[in-house]
Amino acid sequence: MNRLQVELPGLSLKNPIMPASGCFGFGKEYAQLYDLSKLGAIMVKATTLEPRFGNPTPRVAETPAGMLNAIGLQNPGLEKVVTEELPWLEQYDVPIIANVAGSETEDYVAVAERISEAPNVHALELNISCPNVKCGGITFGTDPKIAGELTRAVKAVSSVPVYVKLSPNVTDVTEIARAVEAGGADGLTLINTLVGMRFDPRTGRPVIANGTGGLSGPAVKPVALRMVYEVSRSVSIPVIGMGGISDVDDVINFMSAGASAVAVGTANFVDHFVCPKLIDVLPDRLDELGIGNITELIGRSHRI
Amino acid sequence: MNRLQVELPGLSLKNPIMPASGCFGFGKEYAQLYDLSKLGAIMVKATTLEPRFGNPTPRVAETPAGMLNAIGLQNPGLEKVVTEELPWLEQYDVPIIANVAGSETEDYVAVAERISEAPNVHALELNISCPNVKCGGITFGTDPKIAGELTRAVKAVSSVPVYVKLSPNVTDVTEIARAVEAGGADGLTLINTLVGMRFDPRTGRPVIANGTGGLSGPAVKPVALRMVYEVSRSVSIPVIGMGGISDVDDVINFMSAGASAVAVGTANFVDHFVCPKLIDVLPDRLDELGIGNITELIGRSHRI
Amino acid sequence: MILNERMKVAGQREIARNIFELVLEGELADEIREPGKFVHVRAGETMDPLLRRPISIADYDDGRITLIYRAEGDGTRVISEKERHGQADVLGPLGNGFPVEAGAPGTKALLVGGGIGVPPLYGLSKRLKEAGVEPVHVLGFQSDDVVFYEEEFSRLGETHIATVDGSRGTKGFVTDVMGALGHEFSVYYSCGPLPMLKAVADGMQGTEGYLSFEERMGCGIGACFACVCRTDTNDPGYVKVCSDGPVFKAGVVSI
Amino acid sequence: MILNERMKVAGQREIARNIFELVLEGELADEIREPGKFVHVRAGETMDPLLRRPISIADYDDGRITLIYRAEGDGTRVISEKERHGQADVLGPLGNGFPVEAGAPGTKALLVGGGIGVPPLYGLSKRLKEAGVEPVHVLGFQSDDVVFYEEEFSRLGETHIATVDGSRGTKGFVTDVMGALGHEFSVYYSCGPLPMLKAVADGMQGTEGYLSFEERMGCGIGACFACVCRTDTNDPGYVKVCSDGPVFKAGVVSI
Ligand SMILES: Cc1cc2nc3c(=O)[nH]c(=O)nc-3n(C[C@H](O)[C@H](O)[C@H](O)COP(=O)(O)OP(=O)(O)OC[C@H]3O[C@@H](n4cnc5c(N)ncnc54)[C@H](O)[C@@H]3O)c2cc1C
Ligand SMILES: Cc1cc2nc3c(=O)[nH]c(=O)nc-3n(C[C@H](O)[C@H](O)[C@H](O)COP(=O)(O)OP(=O)(O)OC[C@H]3O[C@@H](n4cnc5c(N)ncnc54)[C@H](O)[C@@H]3O)c2cc1C
Ligand SMILES: Cc1cc2nc3c(=O)[nH]c(=O)nc-3n(C[C@H](O)[C@H](O)[C@H](O)COP(=O)(O)O)c2cc1C
Ligand SMILES: Cc1cc2nc3c(=O)[nH]c(=O)nc-3n(C[C@H](O)[C@H](O)[C@H](O)COP(=O)(O)O)c2cc1C
Ligand code: FES
Ligand code: FES
Repeated sequence: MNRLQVELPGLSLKNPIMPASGCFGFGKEYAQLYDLSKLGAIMVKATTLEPRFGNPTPRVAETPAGMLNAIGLQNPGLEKVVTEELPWLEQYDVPIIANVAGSETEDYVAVAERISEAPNVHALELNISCPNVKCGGITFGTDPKIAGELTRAVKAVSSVPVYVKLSPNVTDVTEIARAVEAGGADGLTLINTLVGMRFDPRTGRPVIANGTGGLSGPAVKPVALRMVYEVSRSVSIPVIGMGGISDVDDVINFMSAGASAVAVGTANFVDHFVCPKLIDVLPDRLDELGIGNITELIGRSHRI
Repeated sequence: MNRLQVELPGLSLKNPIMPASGCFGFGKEYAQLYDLSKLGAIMVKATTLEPRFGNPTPRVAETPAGMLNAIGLQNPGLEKVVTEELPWLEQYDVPIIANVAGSETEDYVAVAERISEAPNVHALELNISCPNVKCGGITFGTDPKIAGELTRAVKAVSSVPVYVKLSPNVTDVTEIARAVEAGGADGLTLINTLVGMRFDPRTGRPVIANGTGGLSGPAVKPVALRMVYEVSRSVSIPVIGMGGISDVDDVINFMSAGASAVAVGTANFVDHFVCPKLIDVLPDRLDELGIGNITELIGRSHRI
Repeated sequence: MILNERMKVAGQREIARNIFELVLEGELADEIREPGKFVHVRAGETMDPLLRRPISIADYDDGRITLIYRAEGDGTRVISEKERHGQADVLGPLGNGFPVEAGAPGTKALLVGGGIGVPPLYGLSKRLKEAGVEPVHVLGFQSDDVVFYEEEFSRLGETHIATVDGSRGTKGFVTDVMGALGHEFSVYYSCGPLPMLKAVADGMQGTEGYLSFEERMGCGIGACFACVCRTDTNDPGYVKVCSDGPVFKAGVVSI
Repeated sequence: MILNERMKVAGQREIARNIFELVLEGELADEIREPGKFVHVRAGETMDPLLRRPISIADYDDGRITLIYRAEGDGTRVISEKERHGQADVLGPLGNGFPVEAGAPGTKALLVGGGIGVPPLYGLSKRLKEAGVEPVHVLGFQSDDVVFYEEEFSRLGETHIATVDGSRGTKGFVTDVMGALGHEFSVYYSCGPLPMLKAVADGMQGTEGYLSFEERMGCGIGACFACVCRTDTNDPGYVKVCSDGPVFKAGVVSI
């Protein structure tokens, strides 16, 4: 029995650790560093129908214990992802979660339909929460009605379970969560980035060329934990938690808050081996905490 | 001519630096450390109609580059504030901004009416955004209609200008800003804290006895800057900016983003002399940046 | 007066497993008037870790203070890396310490410490001795490897060690030792975890006593209301550990 | 192979105002095959500063690398406090460096550096010299007090300094010096601020050249798309500075 095993819709995870979308490309770069088969799953970079160049640079800026990014969903487009990136990943024994983005419902549907048929794509992650693109993106993620409808439309065409990625930039995240659950979502992933800015004191201008960027990293962890806690208590579909995770106790805490698995984003830039390290130290930490099976952690804060 | 001078409704500030509410009590403790007359103004601790004990402890927890607090508006109540705390502060040449809190409109109105008559209270700060109290507080701050009405009710009784303190825990902060402007607010202050949590990996429980707490400190600065930027572009009343300010470039950046003055909260716990230090170094930094008068900074990012 | 000083690190050494003794030099030392006060130490220079760490003044002397602390979390671990000739950003002295004058010369005083509650009792013991009061020490630890300052305390007076696992001294808690002491005490002083303070206060009912409390802190000077404890009296019904304490007369704080 | 190593600090010194030379020891050094690659350095151990800092490998040798950098912001200032016998968390070697083989033995190569773009040219110059190519250096700085390695470069070949304020060498920019050189070059290499790269490339049109670029980075290995630059060709229309560069043949990146 593998005590790190977690079963989720579409995903049989040998451990609950996966890199978060946008922080791991399509895996090729990190594959130079370690064996990707070690990972519980991989959330690959957002894919849109057409190739996108993204935003002008600078696209990233450091903030206290965090960073801003405004990549702007740069990606090679559906065709290349399906014919080149995903087939390349098939050499690894790891389920892929495809992050789907678009400007309109039709885009999401078209990408979802095709990408969900790739043999190693075991689930979709609907990105309705990217703060860095002009149309679509975040408005889908802040209006419960639109979010629910988009989920329904994508569910209708997807051959694999659909997870919806929630934005933290809302008054009540549980409202959106319930709406996408009602729309048929199989699971939720949260949080995406908080909208933030940094300025250059010399010029008075924003440092990020796009003006605003998405805040990620340890700085946002308290907000992410709170939202995972709130959301997991208000829906009955599983939650994959993320936002600032960088050490093993973060994993424990997100799961205690209600996550069934976790994703690691920004920390991959700080310690490029963070994912395999977390997987290696988890069993020892479970021993220290007197936890037999990792699933015992899930939502334990709700029970006490 | 004092190049740090800023004129705001009710407030003639010899410099734009003031301690933020809740981080400075009613001034007595910091008065042991330096002369309070040095400050541009003081935002004193939230005052409610009746004395409040606040939440159980632990009430604070550290987070990466930030902290959570759930003090729960502990304060000695209107009577004591008006008869003891404020008169004591009269010995200093510094305008006081009284932070007004309550559970219902009537509480806010009662506190506002009486406290605005204190001779050294030059403005009110309506706290419609405290995340740490059960009723009132944050709901006032997340519903534009209620926020606007509360503002109107308080304006009707206040003898001094009314600033409304906005919550960052909303989908669209400009919507609330416009609503309270329409309600007659003379200015805005933002941001209050973001709702967050921290867990104890051993027990799986929240570290803060209250469960959730308000996140403040450098971690939230990018969110605060973004909201100051957005809000100051969408209203025509002045904004006092805060959220993570700890060095002189933070002051420059908040003003560039659109703030007319700034408040310093959490940083007072890290460097107890931060406010007078900022006031001392501001002129040199203005020189380095080639800025004559500090008011030239206000909203300069909007103009480029 | 409360100073914020970049004190000079005169020395730092690990005196038991993860327990460090840090000696700092600076003017702040000369502002200390009684044992049991604390300082608020900034760990690093960046924004993480952010908050200062409250640490008791274990001892103080002309121009020097000694801190003894456990390096456990993010902040204390950074502090433990400070090296001789380096600096430490210290705010203090803060709070109200132990009243040495509560012990009448010629009588015995009982000092009961647990774990990282032991350090401030060292400075207290020295001052009691100087004032002609005979200190008797009961010090509780988890296990042998985290015991510290046994010799230093022994030099000042009778010293009993208790460890939870029995690996040094009496097996059990400080109260197990206290029961068998058979002295008369004019006053007792205690610092340690809350359950210990409660047990000590219960066991010493009838004797004048002073307890030093711990609470999570923000400002450390009384401004933020992070560190309040309820009191048994009603007006205002609470005290702040940082500025009203950390030492309170037994019976003041509800435990 | 890319390693993530806690390298040993063999030495660090300030070689000009706020310019530090840091020598590190470790296995990573033996993975470097060409000059102009860079490493990604973690400043501290806590979460602030968070991101790694990209720094060019100025020189490398058996088991050692030399970094030369300006301590300016939060991260580099922390790095500049590292002391001998301490450690540095380094990821590398990263990216693609300068092709030494582009210079034909017996010919001259022009190396043009500006400010903190100068360091990687040092390792390049050494390798060119070893390969029988004669390096000629034109190095631009703001002012006298931030000039570094003039002697080291002079030992390898003809070296011209330009300072903006004229406090050392020629007053003006590197291009002011370049105009008056009167040599024939088979190849040129350049690293420095974008306007300088543009001016150098313009001035050297017709000669084969290699330019090293800077962009804000996240991952440093090609995964995050932070560091893209547009190219003059259309498929895919961009390059990543971290993994496709930082060195590109002149003409590839749109400037
Ligand atoms: C008045 C007073 C005197 C103290 N004297 C000593 C002493 O002499 N020696 C010693 O080893 N310890 C002492 N402590 C406890 C010491 O403050 C904590 O162990 C320390 O703050 C923990 O910091 P960390 O970086 O190890 O842990 P972290 O887990 O990183 O701390 C996170 C946050 O929680 C706070 N915190 C964690 N544990 C405690 C605690 N037990 N009490 C208060 N705050 C806590 C920290 O200050 C910090 O803000 C004292 C506490 C108080 C209130
Ligand atoms: C491939 C490459 C090689 C480099 N080689 C050198 C070198 O050999 N010597 C040297 O002094 N500098 C070099 N730089 C520039 C160096 O990376 C920055 O000066 C440094 O990151 C600034 O960090 P800070 O802590 O001083 O500033 P901060 O202002 O604290 O930096 C904040 C953030 O912005 C980034 N940043 C700031 N300036 C730059 C910049 N110019 N380029 C890229 N990122 C930046 C930082 O990495 C960090 O993420 C190189 C940059 C690149 C991309
Ligand atoms: C550089 C960068 C690029 C990102 N790109 C995407 C993306 O394409 N799709 C997406 O859903 N989330 C994207 N995210 C958000 C992350 O997946 C994650 O939700 C967020 O960063 C919070 O986690 P962290 O704090 O661990 O980084 C990106 C984040 C970063 C830092
Ligand atoms: C301990 C603490 C207590 C606070 N109490 C109040 C309060 O009583 N009223 C209020 O409006 N804001 C209160 N705040 C919020 C601050 O005034 C400020 O808006 C917020 O902390 C962001 O600024 P900072 O990051 O500089 O701390 C409190 C913040 C802290 C940390
Ligand atoms: S720590 Fe702020 S009041 Fe005690
Ligand atoms: S820094 Fe991430 S792709 Fe270059």
